[in-house]
Amino acid sequence: MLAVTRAPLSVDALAGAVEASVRARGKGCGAVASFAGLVRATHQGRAVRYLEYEAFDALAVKTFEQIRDEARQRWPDAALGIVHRVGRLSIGDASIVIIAATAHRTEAFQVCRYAIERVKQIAPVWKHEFFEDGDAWVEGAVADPADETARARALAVACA
Amino acid sequence: MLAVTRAPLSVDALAGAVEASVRARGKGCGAVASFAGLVRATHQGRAVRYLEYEAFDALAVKTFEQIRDEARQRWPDAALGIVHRVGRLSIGDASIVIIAATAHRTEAFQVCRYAIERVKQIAPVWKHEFFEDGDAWVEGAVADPADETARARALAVACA
Amino acid sequence: MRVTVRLFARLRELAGAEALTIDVPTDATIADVWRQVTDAHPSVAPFDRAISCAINASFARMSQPVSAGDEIAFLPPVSGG
Amino acid sequence: MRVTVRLFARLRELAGAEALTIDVPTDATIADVWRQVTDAHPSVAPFDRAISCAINASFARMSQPVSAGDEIAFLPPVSGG
Repeated sequence: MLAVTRAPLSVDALAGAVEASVRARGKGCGAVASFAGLVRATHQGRAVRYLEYEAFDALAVKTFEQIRDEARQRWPDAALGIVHRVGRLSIGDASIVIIAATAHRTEAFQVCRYAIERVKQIAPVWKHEFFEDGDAWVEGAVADPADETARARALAVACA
Repeated sequence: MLAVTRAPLSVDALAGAVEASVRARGKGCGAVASFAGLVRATHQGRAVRYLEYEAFDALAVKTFEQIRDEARQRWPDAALGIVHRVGRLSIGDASIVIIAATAHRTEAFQVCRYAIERVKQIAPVWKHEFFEDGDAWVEGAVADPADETARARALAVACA
Repeated sequence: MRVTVRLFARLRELAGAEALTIDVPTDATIADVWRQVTDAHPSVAPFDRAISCAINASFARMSQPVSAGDEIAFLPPVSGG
Repeated sequence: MRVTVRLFARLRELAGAEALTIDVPTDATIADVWRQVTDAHPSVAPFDRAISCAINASFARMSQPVSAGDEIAFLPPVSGG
């Protein structure tokens, strides 16, 4: 449920796994929120041909575990799944799927939003865009999992 | 994409249809948020055996269309899918799936949240719970699609 | 004139019918139709202040006039999602 | 002592290698390892202030000491999601 994969992503498959994990703990959930990030056809006005995602797989999974643990501190009964795809992706492919399962919907949306914000802040994953006339690595946040300011920002966005 | 069905729901299937509709308009989307409501095993402390959902199908679909139109007023580029299941549902089954596809993630979460709030306010759908020792219809909001106060409340929750 | 009435969920169960055919005066409103329904099925009267209504599968106000052949639906408070 | 360095994304491309084996003093920190990498591959030096690092697949601080056989990873700013 916290993984890096080269295979196409499925919300249903990950949601099924997350829901099964909730049942295995003897709990139930009434609300499942998901987020999928899709490859867009343009970036800053340039036509994208395809993307490649690269990850430091072992560290990325640990990062997802940290994000899950952070979420549980705030939302103790939440179950979270995060799968990031790597390798070559076409326009419209999902690069990431996040599932948050909770008793009620407000928390499901919050946990899901929190997780994607944190992934973007700290997961060791890189996007490489290929255009008709060149390519570019996208470089966003300097990953610092111990940065409490960044974490507070993600919480604020999630619980706005 | 706006429907009432007796068949099991799939996030992937509905998301695929919503994304295809976006492409058909010559647009793209980078963010897809979904919400699924699942049948819970207990309601106010009583063990639920199963549920039945009933809908006024034709009016429910019109209501979903209204919700989509309302969403487009606020988020012009958003694409929305809403499918509600009716008939007998077991614990863990999804009763509703909502998909919101937008360029960026903030709006995807907002549109998705707005839609589920509005469904709960105005969609002509009824939940009938069956317990070990009886049954009960759940009765929530008095549906009034023209009530601007309710609509403003849904917007406020979505854009909190 | 004759109109069709559709009842849903607990209204349907209380009235023991999902559809009724009733005769109403030509100047009748949906509220008049509802009164005839509650007269014939007093068990649904407690919904008086919590009812929504639709005419020919479009939401409507209780003050709206009805026409011959219309399908009037009465909806108890909803619980979808 | 000998440590392994892993480079990712644009760092990897600029250095032309995804892994390096380098010898460092026994009291070396991750910052010392990074200096050796930038000395050998000046093209990655501009990342000086925007680098994250990990040791044996756990995030670390640049001030952390390294041990023989450690795997030190340098990460440019991330762009997952």
